Formats: sequence, structure tokens, C-alpha cells
Amino acid sequence: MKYSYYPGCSLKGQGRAYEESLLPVMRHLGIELEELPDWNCCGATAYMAVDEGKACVAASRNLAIAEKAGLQQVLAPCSACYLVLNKTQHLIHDYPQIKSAVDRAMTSVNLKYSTDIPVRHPLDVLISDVGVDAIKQKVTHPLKGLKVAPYYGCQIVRPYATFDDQFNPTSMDRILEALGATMVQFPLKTKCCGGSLTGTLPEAGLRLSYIILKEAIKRGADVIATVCPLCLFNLDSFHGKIAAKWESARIPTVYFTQLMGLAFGMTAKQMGLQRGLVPMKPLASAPACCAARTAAAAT
Amino acid sequence: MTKEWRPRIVAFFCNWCTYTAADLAGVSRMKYASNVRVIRLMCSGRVDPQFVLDALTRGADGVLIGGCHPGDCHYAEGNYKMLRRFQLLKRLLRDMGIEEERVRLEWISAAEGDKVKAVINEMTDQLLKVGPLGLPQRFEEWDKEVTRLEEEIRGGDAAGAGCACAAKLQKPAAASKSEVAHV
Amino acid sequence: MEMTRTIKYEADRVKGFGEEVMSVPGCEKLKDCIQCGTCSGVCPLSIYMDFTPRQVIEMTRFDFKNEVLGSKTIWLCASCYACSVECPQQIGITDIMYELKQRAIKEKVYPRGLPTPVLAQEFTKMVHDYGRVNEILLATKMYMKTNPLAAMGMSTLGLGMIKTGRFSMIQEKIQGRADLARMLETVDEGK
Amino acid sequence: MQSTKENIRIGFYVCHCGHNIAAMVDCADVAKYVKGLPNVVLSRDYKYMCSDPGQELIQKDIREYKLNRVVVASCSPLLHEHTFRSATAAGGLNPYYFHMVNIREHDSWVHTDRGEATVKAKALAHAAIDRVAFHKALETKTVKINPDALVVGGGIAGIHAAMTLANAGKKVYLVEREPSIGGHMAKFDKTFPTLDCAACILTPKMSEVGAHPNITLWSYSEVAQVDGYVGNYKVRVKRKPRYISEERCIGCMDCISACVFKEPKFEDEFNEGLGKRKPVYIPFPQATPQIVVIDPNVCLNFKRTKGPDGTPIVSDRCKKTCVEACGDKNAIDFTQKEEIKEIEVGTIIVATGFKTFDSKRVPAYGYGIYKNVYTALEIERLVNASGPTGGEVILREGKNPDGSPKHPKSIGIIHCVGSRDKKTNVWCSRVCCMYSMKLAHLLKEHTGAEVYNFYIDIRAPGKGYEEFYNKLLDEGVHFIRGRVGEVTDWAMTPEEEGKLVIRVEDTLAGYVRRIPVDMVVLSSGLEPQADAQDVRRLFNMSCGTEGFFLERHPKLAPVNTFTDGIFIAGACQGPRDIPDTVAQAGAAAAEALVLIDKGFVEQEPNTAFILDEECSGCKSCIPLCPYSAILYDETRKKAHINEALCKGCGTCVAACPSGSIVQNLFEDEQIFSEIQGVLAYD
Repeated sequence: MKYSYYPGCSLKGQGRAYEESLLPVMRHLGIELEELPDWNCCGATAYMAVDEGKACVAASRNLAIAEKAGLQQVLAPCSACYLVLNKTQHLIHDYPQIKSAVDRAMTSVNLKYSTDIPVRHPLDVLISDVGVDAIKQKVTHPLKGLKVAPYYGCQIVRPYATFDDQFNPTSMDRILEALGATMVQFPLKTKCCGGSLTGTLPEAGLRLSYIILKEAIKRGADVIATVCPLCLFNLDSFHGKIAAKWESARIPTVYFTQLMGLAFGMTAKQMGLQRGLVPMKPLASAPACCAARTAAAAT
Repeated sequence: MTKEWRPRIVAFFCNWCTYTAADLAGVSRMKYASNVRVIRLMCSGRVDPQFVLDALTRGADGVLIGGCHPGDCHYAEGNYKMLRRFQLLKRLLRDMGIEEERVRLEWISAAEGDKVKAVINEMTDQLLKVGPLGLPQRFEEWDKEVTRLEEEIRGGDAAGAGCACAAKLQKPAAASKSEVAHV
Repeated sequence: MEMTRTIKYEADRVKGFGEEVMSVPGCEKLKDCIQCGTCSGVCPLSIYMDFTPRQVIEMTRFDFKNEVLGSKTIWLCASCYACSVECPQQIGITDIMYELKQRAIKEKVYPRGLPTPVLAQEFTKMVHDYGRVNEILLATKMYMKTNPLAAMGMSTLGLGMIKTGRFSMIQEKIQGRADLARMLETVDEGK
Repeated sequence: MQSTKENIRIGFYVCHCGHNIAAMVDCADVAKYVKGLPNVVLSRDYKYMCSDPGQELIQKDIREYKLNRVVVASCSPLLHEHTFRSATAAGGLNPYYFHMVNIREHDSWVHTDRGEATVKAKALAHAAIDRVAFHKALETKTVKINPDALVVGGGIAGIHAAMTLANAGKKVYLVEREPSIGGHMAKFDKTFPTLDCAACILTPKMSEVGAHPNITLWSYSEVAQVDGYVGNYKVRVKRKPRYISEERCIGCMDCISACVFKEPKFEDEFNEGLGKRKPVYIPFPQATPQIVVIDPNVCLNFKRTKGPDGTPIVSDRCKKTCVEACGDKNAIDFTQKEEIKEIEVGTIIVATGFKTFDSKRVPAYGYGIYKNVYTALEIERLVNASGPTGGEVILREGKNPDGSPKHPKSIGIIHCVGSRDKKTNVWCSRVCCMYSMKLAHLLKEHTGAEVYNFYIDIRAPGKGYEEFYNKLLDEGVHFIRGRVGEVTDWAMTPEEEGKLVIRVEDTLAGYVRRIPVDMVVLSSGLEPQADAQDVRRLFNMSCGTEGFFLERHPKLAPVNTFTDGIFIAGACQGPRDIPDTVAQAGAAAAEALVLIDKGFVEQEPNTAFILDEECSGCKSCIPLCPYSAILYDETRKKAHINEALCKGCGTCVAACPSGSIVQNLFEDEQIFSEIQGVLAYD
């Protein structure tokens, strides 16, 4: 299986641990990712707030490049990218005025937008194309005893989720359970983390991150697993401020792909776990270089 | 005539579902194109392919047949009978060079007033694109052609032999009955 | 004691504003609102808003343009789409918020001192100029423009980013910058 | 062509229908146009043709102008064809010399351009003028009505309809799917707004039904097949095995106490799963008939695996203490099989009721996730004195510090769950506002708790309903106008700890509020029964887009269906409360009585017949007839249609290759002339 890979700005920036874990994990599962040549920013939530037409044009350039690349599908791991690329397709599809704006822009640089190339999230690909069983087979270091709060955030399920339930998604739960981890009951799985408001209006934004953190702790989670670089940033970066404003709610947050890598026997370093501000505790089952104690047992 | 051309649609609606749905569209004051003329039959199973051909020959640009949804026929399965006949009719029309969009079969239940509206408007739009069928005019032209031919033959040769084919062209509906009705 | 007039006269309405918003892709169903308040009930940020999302919908529908575009509400929307998917009338509330933000920026009537519109514009500019966004640089720019003091408060975080190898001062640029700029220009030309 | 001997004289009338037609169609112009058509002797436009003067006008004209054909252009023939045929007959003509043109539902109401609508009216009128010339005098056929009736569904609608018919001296079969009649009403504690005890007013009616000499009550049974037509339906009823002989069981319930299961262990359907029952049980104390049922899915005397046809297999491994307890009565019969009963009835009333919306479909409200979130129907059982807790309102989850059961101190009732929502059901379920208020009253009365109602709009249009709302306001029940966003269990403040938190905008105050409560009640809406589509097909009815059974006319024939002799009553037609249901059940019974007491019904003479001399005996028509009305006469090598069996669909007519089948009222010439007519305009 081969997909076009649209990393998005975050995965090349502060969210690089996501890419560092995603690529080897996907390779390990036999999925080839080919990075789109010269992709540009999707526009995220900010561009839509300034100019819808331009936002669609900017995002559609990537879709046109993907079309040119000739692969059947695009993989977009960042929730904002996933949403914006899908939304752009919906808008082009449903509104002739958007379509003509996009067409005009395409013609001006000799690009072409002709088909709605499927834009998919890694969770979707893992659940639908790879399958839980195939994932289970690759597990060498089961995450036994690890209690995870599965946190999906908003933008991969709303409003366009087709691969999972909009109100109670379970795809990540199923993947992580296949790794041997235990899910805590986490009704906040699709609540908003505050998005960019943690930076612009911290009082409002951080409160949302705080609620997620404190509830994860209250429900007995060891770690929060997420699918979005912005969610991870918000949940991981403001513990000091949160403690000052409300109470301490320190709990590590990781990308679900990092947990997958650990279960597949990859090292914490390979998975970029050292990039978290709140580090995840080494696992009893972790491979050799992480916990010397288990290394002996493993060999 | 300066009036812009509007397609003429003759519709055959079954009494129990589609005609009632059209009544519902009326009661609900839904608005649709005025160029459709509904003929009420008890069941879509009563629609003789001849009716369709006759309507087209007499100047209709399209024919719409409406019946109950499969499994919902008031007479158990008249709509299935219509469906089978419709497949053959479509083949015949294709052979005659009549565009597929001109004859349409739709299942519309008594509750689907909005579907009556949608189908009629959609069909009107499609026919506007396809343009007039104009069979009566075409027949007239053929008649003239044949008459001219006959005269030519009569003038050049003694006895004419083209009348049979002229008759056939004039009344394709009647001629086709035995081909299509027996299903 | 100074009194504020709260009654609204017809002259206070900017007639046609609601219709204009409703004509924008995604905002058509605005007129179907039954004012049930589900949007406000599910909105995680409604607790900080000057008008609840429901009120913004009603005010937009009745052409209270100045009040709507000057509100903080639209800048508190984090685009989480909870309102849109829960709305019993399936109104694209998030899209309506986007549309209102666009109008507020275009007419420069957003509340002063709010960093959100500044961030949005800086973001857009960065995309236009380079094709990609460097979050750290973007945040720095925004703080510099709105609240330099707060930027100082972020230094611990910056340090953390450096320590974990996530801090980069290099602005990534795409090859096709000119192409992208050209494409974006066609949108203005088409207007 | 038509008989040349007959001199056709047509009278044409175009109706204004007040402004309904005249506003969009130039009626005078239509009349003028028709005046110029062949065979038209007179052409008039008139304000209301269906009025008495309108009908008298037709009669007078027939006599004065010697008309022999009448055409009226007005509304839908489904509405007034009968009226004008009668007027034609009263004028001394055969009623089938009349034809009707629909220029209201199919023209003035659906078009917006007066010019176009007028052109269309002319074309339709033209078609009728052409067509009516070919009309023939026909005789109205009558069919006898079997006086026995069938009522399907034993809720309050079915009970009331059956009683009405039975009290009028008619024999009624009442078929109910569950082991007891009573339906949803039997589960209710009180009824709004009078707060009558539901059981007190219902159970006398139930036992009357059980004892009525004219009613054959078949509970635990379902209608399997319906054949025939108005006045003469043949119905097959499937009687499910209850493993108890209905004849021998006297309802002593000794078997229940003797069951090897000492304690009730299995989910009790009647109490919405809040209580338990044994494998041998009676659904509730007042159940009618008072006959126990054995549930083969849990009874030890049956195997866990079913037979290949899905029937339970007796294992004989139980001690059968029940059989012992039953003794001489010998009512328990583990070998009982499903039984099919065949009955013949003339009329059928379908009263199959509704299903409540599955609240799990609104995940934001936490039903099935948080134990202290209840459905309204669960609360009905919880506050009921004969319910699982004896009427004590106890929370499912949480105990007092001393270990005693906990009572709610604050309760939130969420209206419109599943209703008025385009994601689920778009309609208003009509009863929820009122039953929510009733439950608010009862819960407050039972617990003294603070009760909050969260509503979008309070809909209290009924006798004494608004007064009930006022009463609740006086009682101190809180009303917050806002559709609840979510019910969660996480606390943001100390008083929220351990509670369910309702997050809602108080839209009247303009504040978003978080309200902690101990108990949440979801006022789930009403939906069509899960098998409504199957039932609809069984009785040849239609469903509206929302899935409820469709009435023949929303205003004027609300209990009739499109199939003659089949009527609908109660919530199977749409959400409604008990008073409306009972009224409708009475109406359905009255409509059935009209047919029964008249004894016969007139039928459209639209049957088909074969022109003997033309029939080639090809037999292609024979398999097409769904009623097996066409027979083949081997000696004469011709087909023959049995008029009594023909229903007039015309399928055979369209298929006959030699054109030798004719359908009355829909003859080929009539339809061809109609086609010609509708196309005869510029």
C-alpha cells in the first residue's frame, strides 16, 4: 500500500515527534508514504477566518499536486490538515462559485484539479486498510497495564468523520487495545483542547486543556494518547500555567503512533518520546535500551 | 411565436401512489414547472407502451410514468409489470433514435409530494437541454418527402410502390404494438 | 448616572446583512434557527463570550451587523465544530463564525486588543509569503504585535521547546512561492 | 371512433373554488375556450361547483339543455368525483357520463404563472372534453360486507375501537402481539393533565374486553397475511406458543410461585428492565387475559439452542415444579406449537401504536453511559406503586453513607430527546411537554426534589393543559428554556462533585449554565414501530415520509387509508395523546360501522372484460393477473375475466397483444383521446 504523505507544517516543526513515530510505524506495517513534493500550508483554522476563497485555493494546491503525483490517496496526520483538505473538497464539490475560483487559480499556474482524491487520517488507514489483527500480529512488547486516556480532539471526527462515530469514536481505542493497553472510560475524547486560543486567549483556551488533563488523571490514566500535534502541544506545554491558575494536572501526552512504535519494539528515542515536556514513564515491557531490567528478560 | 420553447411532458400517474403524491404536492403548495399534463390511471400496469408512443407522436417531448414503489403496488405487482415493459420500450425508443431522457419511470409513494416536484423539475431541465422532439413536424416532413418520391416515381415510372412504407412511417405507434406490448 | 439605550430601532439594523451572510457557502441554513441554544450549550468557549452563539445567530438574522462584527464571540470560536454537528437544524454555525470573522477583518471592526484576529492575519501572510508556517515564529510575531509582555512570559515554554529539539528559527519556504502567490491573487481578481 | 348515431351534448363547468383556483387560473377564459370545442353545448364558470347551488346547476342544465355528458374542472377527483357523479345521476344521467378535471391540486396550487396555469387548465379541460365523448353508461357494482371486524393492536386505541364495535353488536377479533393487552398506557402511572391513575381507568376496560361475548381476544399473536378486499378480507393470524393452554389456565399463578427459580431473575419487559421476572410469568397484575406465559429463552425445560426453524426445543431437564403445582388443571403444555388461525372479516382497524425513541442515539445525554440517566418510561414505572420499587424513587447508582438507597434531591428533565432534530426525528412528538410536566409533578411529589425542565418550547395545546403548566409553575418546578448541550459527570466546582452536570444555555437569561443534578430524565419522543413498513405492506397501506401510517386525507379522512375497509387509529398514524387516541379509535370504529351496517359497498365499475371475438387465446394475460381473475376456457380457446374477482388495475389490458381486453372507465379510446387533448394547445 502506498499513499501520498502530506505532513503539514506542525509535523515538520514542534510536532516532529509525530512524524518521527508515524513514518517507522507505517513502514513496519508495510505502508509506503511518499511525501508530496513542495506542499504548502493547508491554511488551518486561521486562513478560513480571513478569506474563504483563498483558503480553498491554498489548500487545493496540495490536492492538485497530489493528483499530479499519481497516487490514489493522501494521508494527512494532522487533524487541522485533515479537516481543511476534506472541507476544501466538500466546498469545491458543493459550491460552483468555489469551484470556479479554484479552477481559475489552477489555470493561472498550469495546475489541474479534477478529482476528489481521498484525504485520509492515519487512524482511518490503520483501522480500515491495515486492520486491528495485522497490528496485533506486529506487537512484540505489549503495553500491558498501561492505562490510556484516548483523546481524539475535535477536528478529525467533526464534522466530516466518515471512518468513525462522530460522537463516540473508537478507532484509536481499538488500535491501542490491540497493543495491549487498557482504555480508561474517557467521555472527553472529542472535547476541544482550546486550539490556538491557548496562545491568543490563554484564560479561555487553557481551561479546556486543564479539564482534559485533570479528568484523565481522575479517571486513572497513566498517559493521554492523541492524534493531533496541536492537541499534544496544548496538553503538554502549559502545566506550569495550569498549576498556577487551577491546580497541578501533570500527566504525559503522547502521539498514539509513539505507543504503537513502543509495542512494536522500537525504542523510546526512535519514537521521539524525549521531545515531550512531561516525559512518559518507561514501560515495564519497553525494549532493551529503555529499561535495562527488561532487556535481560527479553534476550 | 416569440415565446421561449418549453418541453411538453405527458405524465401517466397511478391512482394510489403517484397521483395522490401529486395531490399532496398541491395541498402542500409546492411549486413545479407547469408544462406537465397528468393522466390518471388506476395502476402503472395499465400503461400501454402505445400510450407513450402516441403521446410522443402527438407532440409530447417527454413522457413520465409514475407508480408505487416496488412491493407497494396497490394491485400487488402492476408496477413490476410496467417495469418489465419499460425496459423493452426503452430499447425500442433507442432503436428509433429517441433520447433516453425523454421517457422516465419513477416510483413515487403517496407521501412523496416533494419527489413529484423534484422529478418534474428535473425532467423539465433535462428536456430543455435535449430540445424539442417534434415528431409531428418530422412526420409531416417525411410525408412530404414520400409524396414527392411517389410523384417522382409516378412521373418517371408508371406504378408507384412507396405507399406501404409511407403508411408505416405515419403510424409507428400502431405498428409497434405487437412488438412491445406482449411482455 | 449615565443611562444606555438598549432598545433597538429599525434604523439600528443594517438591512441586508443577514441575507448577505446567508448567501455564503455553508451559511444558508441560518434562517432555520429555532433559538434552542444547543450551540451555546455545547460550545466549550461560550462561557467567555459576550453574546452566546445563539444570540449571534439571531442578531445576524436581524441585521445587527455592528453589534455582531464588533463582538468578542466570533474570535472565541476555536472551530471545534461541536455546535455544527449538534445543531438540530443542521446549521453550519462554525462556517457562519468564519464568515463573520472574515467580514470583521475586512471592515477592520474587530475588538482592539484581541490577539486572535492578529494571529489569523499574520498566519495568512506567512502562508502567502513562504507557503509554510513556522509556529514558533508565528507566535513570536503575534505576541510582539499584541502583548510583548506576554511574550516574556512564554520564555519558559520557548526554553522547553529548545531543550526538546522542537524549536526552529528557520523559516521553511516552498519552491512554488510565486505560483502560490499567483493563485491567491486570482481570487482577488475574481471578486 | 364513437358511435355516430349518438348526438354528444357536453356541459362543461369550471370551478373558481373561491380564490383557490381563480387566483391562478383565468376561469372565464377557460370556459370561453372550452365553449369552442366540439360537442360542447354549454360552458360555465362558477364560484363553488361542489356547493348545493353548483350541483343543482348541473342537474338543471342536464334537463334544460339535454346534456348527455358532464365535465367539471375543479379539485382532485379523489376529493369530489363522487359528489359530481351523484349530481349527474340526480340530473337523470348515468353517473359515468361524468368526468373530472383536476385544476387545483395539479394546477393552480402548484404553479406561479397565471398565463401558464390557464393554458394548462385549458389543455386538461380539452382532454376531458375529448375523453368524455367515449364514456359509456355503466352500472355500479356492489359487494357485500362481512359484518365481522378485526382490530390489530391491543393498546388503548385498539381496546376502545374493539369495545365500540362489540357494543354495537359486531363480532370483533382483537389481535395483540404481547402476552397482555394494555399497550403503553398500562405502563403509565398517571395521565395528564387530570392525574387520573392510568391503571384505574384502563384496567376496567381491559377486563371488559376480556369478558365481552362479542370479542375474541388473541394476545401473543400477530397478523401474518391479509388477502381479499373491502368487506371480504381473509386474514391469517399467527398465535405464538405461550406453553400454557388458554382454555385450562385459570390465572391462579401457582406455577409462578412453584418455579424452580425461587427469585425473579430475568429482565422484566413491562417494567422497562427495572424489575425482574421468572421464566414463567404474568406481565403485570392486571394483565388481560389473566394467563401466564413461559419464556422458552430462559425456562430450564428448554434447550439453549433452537431448532433449525427457530423453534425452541424441549429439554425436559427441569424438575417441572410448575406442572406439579398446576395439578389437575393440567394447563402447562411444553409441546405447544405456533398455530395459524384463519378468519374472515369485512373491515380492519389497525392500531399498532408507536415505539419510543432510543435515547442512546443522542450520546451527549449519556443514556446507557451514566446510570442515573433515565428514560421517561422508566420513570413511569419507578413512580408507580406497583412498579419495581413500589413507587419509591431510588437512584440506580449511589448509596447514602449508611448504605441505604439514595433518593434524588435534584432532577433534570430534558424535553425533545430525539424529536425536533433533523439528525434524528424532525417532528414534534406532541406528548412529551405534557408528560414531562406530569413526571415533574410526580417526582416532586414523591421526592421533594428540585425539578428542572429543559425545553425548547412548551407545547400545551389541549383542554386543561396550559392550566397544568401554570399549576407546575405554582408548585415551584423550574423551567429553563434551552435545549441541553450535554450531560457529563465531571465537576468544575465542589457542588458538582459526584453529580451529573447539565450544560445548557438559559436562552431567556442569555447565560450558559451548569446545573448539577442527581437524576436526569430523558423525554424521548415517539417513533413509528420498528416493523411499521412490514405492517404497512401487510394491509396495503402507505407510510408518510416519517414512517407513520398515512391517512387518506389529513383533514377529511383522518382514520381512512387508501385501502377501503382498512382504518387506522392512535399513534400508529402519528404521535398523539390518550384523549386524541380514544377519539380517533371511536372514529375508526364508526367508519367501520358505516360499512357494516350499510351491508354493502359500491365499487368503481372499472373492471376489465374480454371482447370474445377478438381474443386469440394466447393466454398472455392469464399469469399477469394478481387476483387470478382471468380463466381460460379450453373448449372455446378463449380467455374469460371473472368480474367479481377483477380489481380494475388494467395490467392485462395493457398487455393484450390483440387489444381484445377493455377496461371500463379506462378504455384505450378514452386514454388516447385524453393524450390528444392534453397536447392540443400552443
